[in-house]
Amino acid sequence: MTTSEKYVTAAYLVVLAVVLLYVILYSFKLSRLEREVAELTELAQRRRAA
Amino acid sequence: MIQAQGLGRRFGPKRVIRDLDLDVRAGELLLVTGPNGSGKSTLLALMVGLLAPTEGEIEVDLPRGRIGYLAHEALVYKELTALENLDLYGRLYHVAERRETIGALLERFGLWEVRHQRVGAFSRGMQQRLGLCRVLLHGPELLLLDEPYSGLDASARTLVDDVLTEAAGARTLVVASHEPAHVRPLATQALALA
Amino acid sequence: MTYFADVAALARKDILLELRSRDTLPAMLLFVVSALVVFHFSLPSDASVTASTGLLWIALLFTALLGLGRAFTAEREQRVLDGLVLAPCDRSAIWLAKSLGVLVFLGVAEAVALPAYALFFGPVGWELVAAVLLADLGLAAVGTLLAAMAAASRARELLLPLLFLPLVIPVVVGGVGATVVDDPGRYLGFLALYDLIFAILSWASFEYVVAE
Amino acid sequence: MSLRNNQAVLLATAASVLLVAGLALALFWAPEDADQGFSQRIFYVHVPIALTAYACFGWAAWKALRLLWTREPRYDLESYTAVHMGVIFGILTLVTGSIWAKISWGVWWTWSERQLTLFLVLFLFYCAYFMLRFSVESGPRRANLSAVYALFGVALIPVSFLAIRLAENFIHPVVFTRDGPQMSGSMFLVFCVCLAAMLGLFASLYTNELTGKRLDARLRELREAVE
Repeated sequence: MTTSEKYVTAAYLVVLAVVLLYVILYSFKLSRLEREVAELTELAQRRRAA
Repeated sequence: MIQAQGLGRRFGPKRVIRDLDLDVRAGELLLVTGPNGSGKSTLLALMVGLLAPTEGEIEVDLPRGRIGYLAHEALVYKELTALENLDLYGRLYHVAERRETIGALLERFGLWEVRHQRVGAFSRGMQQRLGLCRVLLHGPELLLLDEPYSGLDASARTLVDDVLTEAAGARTLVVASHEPAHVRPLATQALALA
Repeated sequence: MTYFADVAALARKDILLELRSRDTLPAMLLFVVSALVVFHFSLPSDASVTASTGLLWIALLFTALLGLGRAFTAEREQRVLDGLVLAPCDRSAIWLAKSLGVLVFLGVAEAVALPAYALFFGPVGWELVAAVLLADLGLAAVGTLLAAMAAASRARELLLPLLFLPLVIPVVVGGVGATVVDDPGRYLGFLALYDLIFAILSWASFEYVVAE
Repeated sequence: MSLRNNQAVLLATAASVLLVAGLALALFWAPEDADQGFSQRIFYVHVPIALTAYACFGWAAWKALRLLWTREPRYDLESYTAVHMGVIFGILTLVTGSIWAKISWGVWWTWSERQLTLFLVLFLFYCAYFMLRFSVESGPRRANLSAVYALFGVALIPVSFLAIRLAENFIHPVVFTRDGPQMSGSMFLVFCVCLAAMLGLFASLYTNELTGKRLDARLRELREAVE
């Protein structure tokens, strides 16, 4: 692999890495949303029980 | 004159006005009461168009030039004199015989002697009276007064009473106030915000 | 033509305010001259003309920024902007009046800066003066709108430079180019194009910056 | 709402298929470039991402214009998400661009590559967009300010591109630049596939993030209704 080929693959990998990083950050968001929904449903049930 | 359906307004997470319906016809006087932070000022700001509703809608079928809005602050420049401030608003509202109208108002609200003084040197009561001059300068058909009595001494309060009694019936008014005693007899509608 | 009457009334108020408080203009004058002096010491003795021209433009840019930072403070302190917004006049009149005010301040600051530059650094050609005047139009137009935006936000002093600098990079390019290159026509034309585009855009969108 | 998540699924699959096809074509099938050899293949990544970033900023400006025109709050979120996408693609453009500069001219950054410089300016500009958004309380006021700023952004693109071109004559002599490699028929085909792939990626990420932001807003309302 000549140096320029290494760089080209590096470029492709960077693109892939950023997209994956985005997906990972997005999964944090999803889990936060899930916790929030759980919290709210529990709150609603308590409200209805009261 | 003023119609609102399902009117709501939120500031970030905090909801200030929720699902409000209103119908104020010409000549009426709506009294808005409620503790601090209940949304009185927000409602008036929504009526005059300073704030846009986040839910529902509100309509005032009057051009901006025919509405007078008195807020907590007098909306005048501290560095300019009372006369210069009123002159500025007189020009912006295209008031006919600007000088005479301003003179009469300053006289009526007891600010004639201090007309050349910087507003920065005015007391709270004097600034409120200057605000009233600004609001009445262009003879608006709709008057929105937010806590008109706050910070006023006895003589100034009678001035506000005169303004209200004189305007009731002739103009449309919306008055938000802590001490509704003064206004309640004149009010055709009352709205208590929680 | 009530529009121009409104603009005149607002501009008259701005001049009255400045005469009364006398804080923005003196600060800009002092700033631009002290900036030039500081730049003198920051330049190595064999620096090229381009370098000193570049520094002049940086001084002008930050003088404009200084003036713009003060543009809406009076309106903001007493919420007077609400009073102006409620007036029946077109809200872009507020922008036009304020831009003219900023333009006048910039002009006065440059009336001091350019002779000082000629004294400290090098000759001031007609193309530099033309470029400065054209650039002022763009800086005042865009700057006033951004000042109104910053005034509506919390971190005013922090936000204005961040909003302002990326947008005025073309002005610096046009300005420095017109001074250094021997055929400045293209650069002056570019500055005029920038002024036209961004003045119209600022004029049209000011309404949405001050009102909801 | 089934149409919406079908649309999201459709977009995601289209984007991934295009991406795989594009990368495969670019790495294996595309003909060797005459003078640059293998390194020319970075072109299939760098330029489509740059064009997609322009598309993001254009889309954000379009949504901002709709917001100012119709005052419907939903356009604010759409414009905001598009700018967010634009900055991500902008960063990618800068990174792949500097790698390309490293290959072609041995330097990690070169001012003479116009598009790279333009992206640097736009990157600074749109970072200020986020600063503006974070310093104004959410509501109609913030929506208006962000919309106006997004419109300025799209006006800035052609103007600063012109400025950068004009700047080359006096900032430094134009040492090494070329106006894009000549593309033979098959290269152009690969390029189009890669471009479609990047645009698909944008569309897919955009709809997902938008749904996420709408979910946030709805949850806030729900929390308010329940408390």
